[in-house]
Amino acid sequence: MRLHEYETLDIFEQNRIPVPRRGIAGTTHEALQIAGEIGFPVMLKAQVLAGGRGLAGGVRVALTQDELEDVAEEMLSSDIKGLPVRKVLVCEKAAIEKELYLGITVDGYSGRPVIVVSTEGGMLIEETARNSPEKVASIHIDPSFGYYPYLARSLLRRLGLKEQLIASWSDIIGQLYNIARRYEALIAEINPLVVRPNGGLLAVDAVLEVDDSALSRIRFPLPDRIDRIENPLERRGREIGVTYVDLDGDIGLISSGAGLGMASMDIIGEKMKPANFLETGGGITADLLYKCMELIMMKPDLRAIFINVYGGINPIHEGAKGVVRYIHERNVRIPVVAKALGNRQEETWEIFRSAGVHVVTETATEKAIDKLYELVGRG
Amino acid sequence: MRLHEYETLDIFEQNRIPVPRRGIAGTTHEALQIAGEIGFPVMLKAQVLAGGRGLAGGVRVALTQDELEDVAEEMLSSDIKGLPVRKVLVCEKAAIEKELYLGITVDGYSGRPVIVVSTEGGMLIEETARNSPEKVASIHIDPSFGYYPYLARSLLRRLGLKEQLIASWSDIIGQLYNIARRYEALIAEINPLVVRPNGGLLAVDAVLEVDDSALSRIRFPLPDRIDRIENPLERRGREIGVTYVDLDGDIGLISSGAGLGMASMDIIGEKMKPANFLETGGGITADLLYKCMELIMMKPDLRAIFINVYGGINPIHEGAKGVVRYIHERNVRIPVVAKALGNRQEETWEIFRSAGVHVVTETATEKAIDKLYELVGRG
Amino acid sequence: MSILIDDSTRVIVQGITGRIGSVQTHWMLEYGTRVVGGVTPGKGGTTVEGVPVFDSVLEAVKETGANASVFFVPAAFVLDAFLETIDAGIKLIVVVPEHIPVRDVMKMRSYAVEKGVFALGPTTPGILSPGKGKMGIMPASLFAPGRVGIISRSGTLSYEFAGILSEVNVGQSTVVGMGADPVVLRNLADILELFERDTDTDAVIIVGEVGGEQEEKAAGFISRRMTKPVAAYIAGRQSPQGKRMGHAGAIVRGAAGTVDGKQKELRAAGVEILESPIHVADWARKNNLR
Amino acid sequence: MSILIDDSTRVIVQGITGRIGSVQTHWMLEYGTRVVGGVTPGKGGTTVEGVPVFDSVLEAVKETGANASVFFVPAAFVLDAFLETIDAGIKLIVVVPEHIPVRDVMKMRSYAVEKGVFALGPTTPGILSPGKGKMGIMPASLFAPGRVGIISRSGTLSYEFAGILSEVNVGQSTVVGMGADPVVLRNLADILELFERDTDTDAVIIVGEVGGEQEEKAAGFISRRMTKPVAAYIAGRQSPQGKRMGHAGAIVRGAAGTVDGKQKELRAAGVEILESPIHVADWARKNNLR
Repeated sequence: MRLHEYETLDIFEQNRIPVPRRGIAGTTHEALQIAGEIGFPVMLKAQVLAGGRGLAGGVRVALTQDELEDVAEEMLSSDIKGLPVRKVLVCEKAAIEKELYLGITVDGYSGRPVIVVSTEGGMLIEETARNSPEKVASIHIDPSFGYYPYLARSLLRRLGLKEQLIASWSDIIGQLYNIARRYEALIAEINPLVVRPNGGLLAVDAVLEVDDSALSRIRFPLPDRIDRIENPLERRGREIGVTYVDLDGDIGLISSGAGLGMASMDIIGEKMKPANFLETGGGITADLLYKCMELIMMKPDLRAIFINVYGGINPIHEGAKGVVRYIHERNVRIPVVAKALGNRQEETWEIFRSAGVHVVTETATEKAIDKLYELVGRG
Repeated sequence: MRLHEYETLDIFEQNRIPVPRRGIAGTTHEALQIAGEIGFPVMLKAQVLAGGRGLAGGVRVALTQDELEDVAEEMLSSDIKGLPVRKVLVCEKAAIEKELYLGITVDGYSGRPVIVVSTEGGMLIEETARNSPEKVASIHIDPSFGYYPYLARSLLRRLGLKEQLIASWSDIIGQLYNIARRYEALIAEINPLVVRPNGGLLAVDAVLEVDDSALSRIRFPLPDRIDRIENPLERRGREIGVTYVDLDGDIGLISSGAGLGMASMDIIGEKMKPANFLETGGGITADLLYKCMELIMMKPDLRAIFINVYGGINPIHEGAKGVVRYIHERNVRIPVVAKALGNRQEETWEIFRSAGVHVVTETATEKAIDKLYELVGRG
Repeated sequence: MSILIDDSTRVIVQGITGRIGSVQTHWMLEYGTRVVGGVTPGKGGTTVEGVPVFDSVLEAVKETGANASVFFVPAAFVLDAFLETIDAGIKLIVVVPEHIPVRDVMKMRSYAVEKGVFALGPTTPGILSPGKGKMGIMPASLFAPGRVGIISRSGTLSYEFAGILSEVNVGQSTVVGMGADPVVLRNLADILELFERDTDTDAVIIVGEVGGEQEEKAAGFISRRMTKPVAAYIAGRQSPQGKRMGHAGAIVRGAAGTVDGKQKELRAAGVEILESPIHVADWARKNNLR
Repeated sequence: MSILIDDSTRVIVQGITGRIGSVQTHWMLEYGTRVVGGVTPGKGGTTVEGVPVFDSVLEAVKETGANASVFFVPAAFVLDAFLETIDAGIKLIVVVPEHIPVRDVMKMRSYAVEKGVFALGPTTPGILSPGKGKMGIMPASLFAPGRVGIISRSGTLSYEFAGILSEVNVGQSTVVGMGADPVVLRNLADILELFERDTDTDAVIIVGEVGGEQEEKAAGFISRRMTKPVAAYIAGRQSPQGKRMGHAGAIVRGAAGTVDGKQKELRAAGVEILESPIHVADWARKNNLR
């Protein structure tokens, strides 16, 4: 779960990382009030959970009250990367001597947390990493050894910095590492970490993504995770416990397993367009698949439904009962193709067929999608 | 720093260890009120920081209101092991099926925390450990690996217990370990840990001793450490930053280093009696030794003073100035013998001699104490 | 032969008394796996599907001579049970459950490496050696004995590939689910190495997916050390770019993680890229596999 | 020869710019110790007593070839600096400061053991080899070159014993302060072993004190492995029993910790017990030590 920037800045502040004076505004009027307290110029930052926000116009400066009114008005009625801007962060525009980068993430390959620093922070940090690797340094932390300040100091020494900056920056690394540990962060990032003309540091932007699997044991207050999903269908998916991603096609998809779901999308995509990605995980019941049918049918103008499930950990015959109940109750008329293999497959096929579902018994998903295309292709 | 039992029980309760219903009373009236809420019978437990309290009459039962009045009255006007009883813990007297023992301490030799359990808790636990070692089990925790519940389960399995008891007891071990870690405990102990007739566990007594060197970084509320020292001289020692132990002799002692101080006491003790133990640590200044003189002179009827210091890390010439200033200002007339060797010893001797201090320049402390005995011995 | 599971494998099932644990024990036994015991603290002395249940792993190992374990333990207890299992001397562990916190997985992995334990998962369907046995949840009907090894990041896609091959009478030596989490207990290259050394495996299929850098790192291993033919399918070309959450990952990994990037590096290492799962049948025919 | 400090010892002083660090650097240099550098983050490029100061231990090691370090670092920073020092490749560390939390000492000890580093302290006066050099705060005037080794749990008592011997012309090979904390970085037996192997040491004195179980465990080592004469003094017979704080320690240690208990076990191991410090002179004469 990714936190909003304004939520993350609050957490940073509680953990003694220097952050700008700021306020969160839902209306232009509120934005004006906050700017009045902070003093101009101010930054306005759209609070949407999308990367590359800066390049998409989500970060703007307002030098005067008039300018702020225009910018806030415009921002609060815009979309950034498809997400409506509901809140704007209004914050102090600090004088900048230099922009640094600091990020802590999990390195999946080595299975260790990694701290990444660069003397060239800002929006083009990834290019810097590619083109000037000497300006970037990183260190892996042994999870059983833990983090110690000297590790940060020796990391920063590799960038050839002055001792004063090493001292203040390594303090912030320690605080960010502590936040990452307490909040079980997959990513904790400050970009840019600004050096002010007086030498002080300021975390001007803040990213915190928390491990969903650890949410129940984090002992610190966190925002509600379902409320923050903008898309109502994706929110509904989270509510019933499946992964749903809204797409712009017209073939509904239910799959068990993310890999199988992705492969199904890839194959559908060759000649048609998927309306969604839906992955059930290992908890299939009749009730769950009934709700999955309900969910994918919330999209208007669906032309067909493809169900692709395996009976390994999942009781697919139970799942089939839920699908069939939905088809009967709601009188579904668009074609439904199902591929269902594994434990109790014959039983499953019979249940599907009882509701007119086209069952494909071959293994290859391509064959099932050929069938689907045959049924709707020229429709 | 050792916490009082009632303070420790509060911490246990906050950390989900089951503890008796209870209240803390400074008067018989308060004790009656608490017992009224809990219901009879109740236990009364003298809140003094001394071991072996139970065998010394500091733990009593009251079956009725009258009995409670008598016991509370008596307890609140008594001393236990020389310590006045200022507060009494009044608590529920639970029905007992069995008494267990659980302790977590630091094993100095291996440099690791150790968890100790026994199926025979209670006041005679040390005898049990000596005579029936099969009823005691312990496990060392690797500090970089950490504590996990399975370690407690496998420890308890060695005592041949039922699974139900293993489950509930290992929960409490986990909670106590967590407390020991958070509070940097040198000792965390529950004795007895009572098994109630319904199978539930109850921490009937609670010990928590916190590492003094870690006090400043413990993030949880702790009582004031100086306030709780009963002896006013020992409290004063803590205030000025030295270790002072009040004894019942008449030879005042100032030493730098605990080992040297103990050896000095041992040698004094052969023919005389030390009035105190005082160890300066490595922070000698003129001011500190002035205050040390003031402190040891607070004991009436002192017959002589022995100063035994080394100039290694300590500037003993500075210390001598403080002693001499005190002797002059307060017109000290009892004999003062000083042995002061190491860096700047000659300078130190001269300063001492300027105030009539008898300086012994040989190394052996025995020689200095012979001199002291000569000066006061037949007094 | 085969990898990981053979005739000497004696399996215990942790969490055997749970709903999934007991059902899967049934299927594992039915497939011929030597399931010698189960563990659920507090349920010692009972039996599940005729298999004796113990309170602790140590007891199970002592009583049954088990040397492998498959996990159906609730996510919150997996870390503790995993460490217990290693301390009891088990050398092969399959962690089926999903939703285990990444911090726990990192700790598990570092302890397994330290103690020389081979562990797979989390979120893995397990391991299956056709005709020999299985540890996990793979549905037996899709697999057939043969000489092709499969390593999959996705559970259900491993069934798909095995099923397609079985339909054209190409059997498998062993099918291994690596696990789908950001951190897994063993990396792809380690498993490739086992297949390279296995005398009963003639070729290997990698079933990968978008994200991470397992396939890229494996490409390095393949070009340096693999002599057997390798084919790879990478799922996720049509998947919307995951919402980008920060730069640190991208900086650490560089360009890695995309379908194109993975295909490019694997191809450069001599791996045949399968654009769609069904192409695996042609590849098998072309390489005379069976 | 001598133990721990010899002609190849190149010392850095951590916390060299502090009040105590700079004074003690002066005394160490005056005693002939090869102090080659100092470390205080942020003070790199300056000098103290003519010794160059560096910002990091790694830099100090690279520039000076240091192989030993003595700590005058504030207690709160000792753990971090200690780990840094080990990572920089230093193999001998003397931790002089007192009041270091026990949890930190446990971590330091376990890392030192893991990395094969010999460390002493905390709360130690350090090590002194008369005529060769010293790492720590021992006042030079009390020591004289010779062939008796001293190991002391107490700082000032180590000076006392060396001073008494020096007065009767019995010199020391090396004097080692173990440190006075509940957990120390090296146990007594490890240091005894160094003296046993040192060809320039003829006999060893243990200066112990009440509490803990260092002396008891050392007795086991002495009876199994020591061939050289050993004498021991245990301070604290008159000390009031420390207020008892719990049973766990007593259960772990059994009867250990008392002066009588320690004397009994040492005597059983063939150690001569000195009832008072001054008796060490007679013991040395009796054993023809010099």
